[in-house]
Amino acid sequence: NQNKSNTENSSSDQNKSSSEAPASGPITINKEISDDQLILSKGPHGETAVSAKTLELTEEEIAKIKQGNYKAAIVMHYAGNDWSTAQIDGLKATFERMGIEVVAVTDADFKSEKQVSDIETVLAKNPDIIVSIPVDPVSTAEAYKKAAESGVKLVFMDNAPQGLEHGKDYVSVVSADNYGNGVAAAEIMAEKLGGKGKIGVIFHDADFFVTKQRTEAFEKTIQEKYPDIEIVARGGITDPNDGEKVASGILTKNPDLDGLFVVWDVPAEGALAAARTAGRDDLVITTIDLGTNVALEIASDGIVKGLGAQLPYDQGISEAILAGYALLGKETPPYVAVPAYKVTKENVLDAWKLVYHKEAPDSIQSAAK
Amino acid sequence: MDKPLLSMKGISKYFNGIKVLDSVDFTLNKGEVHALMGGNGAGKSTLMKILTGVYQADEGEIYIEGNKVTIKDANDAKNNYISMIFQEFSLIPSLTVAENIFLAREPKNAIGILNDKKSIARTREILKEMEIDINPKDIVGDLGVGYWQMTEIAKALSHETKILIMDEPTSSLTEKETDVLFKIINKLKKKGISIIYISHRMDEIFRICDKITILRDGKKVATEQCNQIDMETVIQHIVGDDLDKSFEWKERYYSTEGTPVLEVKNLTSGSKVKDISFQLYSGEILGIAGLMGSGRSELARAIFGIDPINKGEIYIKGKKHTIKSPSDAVNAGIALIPEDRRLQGLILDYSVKENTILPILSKLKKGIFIDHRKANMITEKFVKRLNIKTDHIFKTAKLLSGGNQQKIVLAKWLANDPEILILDEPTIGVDIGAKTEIIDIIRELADSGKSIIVISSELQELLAVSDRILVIHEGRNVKELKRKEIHSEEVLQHAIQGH
Amino acid sequence: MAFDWRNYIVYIAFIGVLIYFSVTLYDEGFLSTSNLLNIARQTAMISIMGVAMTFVISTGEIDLSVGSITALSSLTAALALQAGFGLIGGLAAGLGTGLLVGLVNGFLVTKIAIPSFLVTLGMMEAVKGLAMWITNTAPVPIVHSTFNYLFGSGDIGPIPILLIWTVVITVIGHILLKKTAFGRQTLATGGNEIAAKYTGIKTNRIKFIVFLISGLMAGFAGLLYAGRMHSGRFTFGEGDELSVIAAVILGGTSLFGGVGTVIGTVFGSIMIGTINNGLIIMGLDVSQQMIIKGLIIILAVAFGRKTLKK
Amino acid sequence: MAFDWRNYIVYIAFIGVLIYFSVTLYDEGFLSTSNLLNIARQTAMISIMGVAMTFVISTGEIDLSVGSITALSSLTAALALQAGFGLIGGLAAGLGTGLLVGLVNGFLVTKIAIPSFLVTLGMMEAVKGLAMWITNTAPVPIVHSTFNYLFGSGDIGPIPILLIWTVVITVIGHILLKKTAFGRQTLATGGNEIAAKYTGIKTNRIKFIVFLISGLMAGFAGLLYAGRMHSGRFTFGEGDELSVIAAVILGGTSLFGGVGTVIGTVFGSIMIGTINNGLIIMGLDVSQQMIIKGLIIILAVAFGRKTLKK
Ligand SMILES: Nc1ncnc2c1ncn2[C@@H]1O[C@H](COP(=O)(O)OP(=O)(O)OP(=O)(O)O)[C@@H](O)[C@H]1O
Ligand SMILES: Nc1ncnc2c1ncn2[C@@H]1O[C@H](COP(=O)(O)OP(=O)(O)OP(=O)(O)O)[C@@H](O)[C@H]1O
Ligand SMILES: [Mg+2]
Ligand SMILES: [Mg+2]
Repeated sequence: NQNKSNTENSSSDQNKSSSEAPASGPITINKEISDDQLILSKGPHGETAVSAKTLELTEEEIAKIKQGNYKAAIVMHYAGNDWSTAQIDGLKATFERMGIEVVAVTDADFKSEKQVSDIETVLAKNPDIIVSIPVDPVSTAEAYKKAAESGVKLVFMDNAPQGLEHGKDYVSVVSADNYGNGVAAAEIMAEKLGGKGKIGVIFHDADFFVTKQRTEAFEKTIQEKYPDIEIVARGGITDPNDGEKVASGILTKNPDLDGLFVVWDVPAEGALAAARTAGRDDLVITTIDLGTNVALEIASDGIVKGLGAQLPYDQGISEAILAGYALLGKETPPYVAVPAYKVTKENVLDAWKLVYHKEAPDSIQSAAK
Repeated sequence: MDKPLLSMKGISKYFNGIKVLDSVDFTLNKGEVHALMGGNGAGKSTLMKILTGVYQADEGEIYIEGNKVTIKDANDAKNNYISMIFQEFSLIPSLTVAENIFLAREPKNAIGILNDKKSIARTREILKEMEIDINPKDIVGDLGVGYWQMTEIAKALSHETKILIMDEPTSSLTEKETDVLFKIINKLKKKGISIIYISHRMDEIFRICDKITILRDGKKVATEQCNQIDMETVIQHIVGDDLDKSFEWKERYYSTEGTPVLEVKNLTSGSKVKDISFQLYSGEILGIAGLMGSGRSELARAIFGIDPINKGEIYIKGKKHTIKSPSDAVNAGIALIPEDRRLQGLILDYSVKENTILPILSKLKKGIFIDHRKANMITEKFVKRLNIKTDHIFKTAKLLSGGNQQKIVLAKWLANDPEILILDEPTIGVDIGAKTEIIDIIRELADSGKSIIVISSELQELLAVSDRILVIHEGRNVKELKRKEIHSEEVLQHAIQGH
Repeated sequence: MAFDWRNYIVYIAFIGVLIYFSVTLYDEGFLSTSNLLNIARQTAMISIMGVAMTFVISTGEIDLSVGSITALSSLTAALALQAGFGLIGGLAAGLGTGLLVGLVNGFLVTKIAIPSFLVTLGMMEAVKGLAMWITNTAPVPIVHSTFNYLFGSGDIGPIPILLIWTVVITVIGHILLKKTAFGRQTLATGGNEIAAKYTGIKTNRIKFIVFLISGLMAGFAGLLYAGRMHSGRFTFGEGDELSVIAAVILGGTSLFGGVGTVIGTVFGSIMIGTINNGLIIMGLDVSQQMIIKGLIIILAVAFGRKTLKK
Repeated sequence: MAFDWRNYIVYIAFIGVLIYFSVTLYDEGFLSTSNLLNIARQTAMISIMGVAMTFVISTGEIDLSVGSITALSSLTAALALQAGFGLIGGLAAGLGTGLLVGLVNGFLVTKIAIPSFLVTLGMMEAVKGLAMWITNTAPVPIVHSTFNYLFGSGDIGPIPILLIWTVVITVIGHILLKKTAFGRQTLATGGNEIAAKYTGIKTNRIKFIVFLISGLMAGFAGLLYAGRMHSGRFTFGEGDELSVIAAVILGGTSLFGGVGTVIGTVFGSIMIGTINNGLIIMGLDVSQQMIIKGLIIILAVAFGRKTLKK
């Protein structure tokens, strides 16, 4: 049982100080992340994932990289959530150990044209590495191609732009196991509902690889594994602030709803507010991404029962390591995934530590007691 | 005789079911200067707006040289060689004088690029011919009302025109500019251009007009050759009954002992008011005379706290006051009736009532609320007292005739019961009946102990009302004349011209 | 004065929308009390900011910073609560934030005479940046249950507290605008600033106050977001400035100043909220929702209200 | 008229920003030709839409739909190219889309007399919805290399084609506004619509044309986005309406109409672009970038230009 091993693994390490990346020794991702978790996501070109746990930079390699006085830029699609923050933190901390200066961090605010501008602008600083997540694999491809042509090593998060080739144009894609996270959310849902009931799905109504994978995984898992659970309502959002409105609508139409899956944590908070308002304290909400507010809700055994967590900090570390590989001229796998992590009340504090590399805030600590 | 150049037959017009023109006939011959007269709200502007396509008549026909025409908009009017100097709204404040004058028929080259040099040169010529000193490149919005009026006239003159309508063209002009305008009118007349001339100033009418048509309450009451009618009759037609003729100065008694109510010492403000000093006593009416641009309005504005004062002091009842804003002035008991009612005096989109109560809101409070019953009562009172022609007190100010708008501005400040009242061109656009009323009101106020300053370009009016006249020349007070010392208009005229 | 139904278009449109959804979505629970109360909850913040924005727009100015203020004040309130300053502390932090930004806006518009569009556009960016910066974009949970109850989540009997706040603010706003000297002077300032000045109205002071009110109400909306979501977050109120302005204009306030109606604004806000809600319940795609919403907004006024036009 | 440096504040501010970044970021490549050309590329669309918006705002109206038009026309152009209609087909599809929306805007504003704020707000929603709907939010790649070269990606020698387009449109716009009767009448319409009408200007026709121009230029900006990104996508131009309006106002055009300057607009746009670029090169956090950008916008005009104020 994967879930069990996960829980065991992390709870046994509770008293270890696992937070900061160690100041010396080889660089790897958090050792406590379980090995045996099957990675379900496939890469953008259907590649099978290589586990991020296999990546490592030795001390000698680090020393060698340090001599290069390399520069890196981080080009985000959006910088306004815990996921991005943790990812950037992971990248910055690891790059620092590698003696690589982070010369710019940009936020495209989900606009691909802004991202293209950001790439151009960042190139003015002649970075050696760009770590980036494309807003959209099609429309940003040209700009990345140009960056690649100018000799910059590209490491991608989650998705690779169309038409770019691994090994030639880019170093690697490091992804969370989005598919696995969708499955985790489905499993928690099924567990909490006793394998039976009517549920709704709030999905991201946009052509975005990551969120599409999650919803697909959730729905497929429910349909295939839990025939007694019926998806009776679907509602799309494009603006995360609309979670509440859409959830309210779904609840109005389906007052007998038992559960609700929301594609990520920010709209899930809106759904939470809607459920509270409707007096539906018995509703089961599951989602993806361990944000502060949903973590608090899980810890206090509220309406949000659990979620599939990504490990953005470690994803950041992986990306930095892969950048190091490229600088050293080492072979890199095309698709690396960081395992999904199933979070429920039982393991929420450990999960927090694992995800963010620091202790959970007091409010969550006290709620979990 | 030939067919008349223009004939309007049986013109009627309704606004919201109220008939403002009632089967009016109007005929204009070639080369004729035809005065259109009537009280405020008689329908003069409306009739002319029908002729220029601003409004459409509900009944009646228009013939030009015997041919029936329909005039739906300004372009139809232009095609019929009709142009008009409007009483309101016809310049674009953000454009220059030359741009305004040639608006919508700008000279341009073969590919459509404007030839501004040409329009500026043409403008300069027109202005020179009119003997007006305006730079064609000045932004109209920066100019004073008088210059607006001149620009309007220049604009109308720059058209190829057969019929030129002038709606109160001299209302903001001084004697000198008026003379210039009359010279121009005579020139045009010789060229065979016909002019419809609207004015409330009797003397002008008899100086330049050949014919006169009088409207009252939307009906035509008379058309006569000018030389066959006298002023008495005209006034009688306009007013409808005998007018108590108080348009003459009467010596009044007030005390110049003790402390003046207002004392201005060495006032300097902006570039136009230089070192002006004067005193104003309780119950006194002080006239201020000067050429256009001499700084009279600026003086009023400085006292009222709109323009900053660079130097000098203001004492009210012997006490020094620092007036930094109009609200300081209002608190000190001063009121200013500004020269431009549309820009400075009124919120045109607001009703008569809303405009009237604006300065007295704080006096209308019942708890924190506005006492609307009282507000209505006060408004009704002033509408009656000033004889404001409006359907009801909730009518939007911009829908009132020009003269009636001016009366609202007056009502607004009278309602506030100020100690010191400054009136800048208070009778612009006001009809002969109302002018007399306003002058009476000014006298009454003075008799009741208020102190009043009247700025006016109409010397007759100034002479009729003032106890003392201050002459301003290029921003300095050059002369102070006791009314008793002024035996004729010429004396004052000389003083104003500065010799 | 003659009755002109076109002056009441927002009410007519609102009733039209209501009837349409009531008929088509009858079986889907649109007319259920809980759904109608949801609409009230969802529109409360826009309505409340709209009341204040009605004043701003009535003076001929604009305030684009309200959305960002909302975000920042939800965070300052949440941080104050987290730091243990209690209910009053949280309230003071949230409202104070709004008031402070309003003060800066008002100062720059009236004293430095920068057009309000640019001032508040700049503040919108700067304040949003600040909101992102103070917690590095992390949300701040609020566990203070009285706070959450009072500002957003609570009900009194069947009536959501958000609805009560909306009604209270609307009534105060309406009286202030229509029944007091201040309101008159606000409208006069927008109607003709020069004439208003010549009347002794301190137009700059009016404008200053109006920006304070707008900031304060945006701060208050931030508290309501915080209480409703049990947290502060920098994305709250994102884009609200446009919804708020839309509600104001839809309600019949003139973008050029001089004409304003608080009640119209609130109906404008509720109408947009009702459309959103109805379309979601209809189960349309987001894209279809947007198309239809856009068209309804246009149609709602296509009957052409005279006074709406400058 | 006396020279008033405050009328030239956007140029002064721009030069100030340029000098500041040149000095502080000299070693960071800010002044490199390639970076300066980047700024030109990044601001091209805003500048071009700004040129058209200058006309709209000069008449006292506003067009909020430009961002959405951009998105839709990038998609229609991409779809036309994909369907094999070739360069002309793509061009026609993109520009036609813009023109069509402009036509609807113009019609509703002038014939039905709905305030442009509401019309274009509604269209902004509806058109955005349409853009999402036609491909179900999926982007459409463009492989037509001539198209991509001509509209966005190409360079002629060292000069990006985007820069050439910007210059061409700016020059045409400037001449149209300042040197032709149409431009004069546009300004007159915004300066005093009634007076303009009295003078024989067909103000409604002017407004109609102005919305057509705005739609057309937004469509053109859509083509440029498409060419630059080698694809069409529903998010292109999102929020651009605000950037465009900001550029116009910053440049010195009055939001109340009557005063407009195309050159000012383009400088406003380039100035904002330069600030964005400089702050990114400085390596600041996004939140810090926003705070500073907001403050610079305010400071840039804080010197207080008279004419800017209504
Ligand atoms: N658009 C309108 N709507 C309603 N009433 C109007 C409108 N225009 C004019 N009126 C009314 O028509 C009447 C005639 O107005 P008009 O402006 O023609 O008077 P006038 O003779 O020019 O007066 P004055 O000498 O004061 O300028 C007035 O009572 C006025 O209130
Ligand atoms: N040449 C000018 N250029 C710019 N503004 C002017 C010019 N002449 C006058 N003004 C402005 O016009 C307004 C009123 O001026 P106006 O010509 O009415 O002069 P005035 O001295 O007040 O005298 P009067 O009341 O006799 O007309 C003021 O705001 C003044 O500053
Ligand atoms: Mg008249
Ligand atoms: Mg004057």
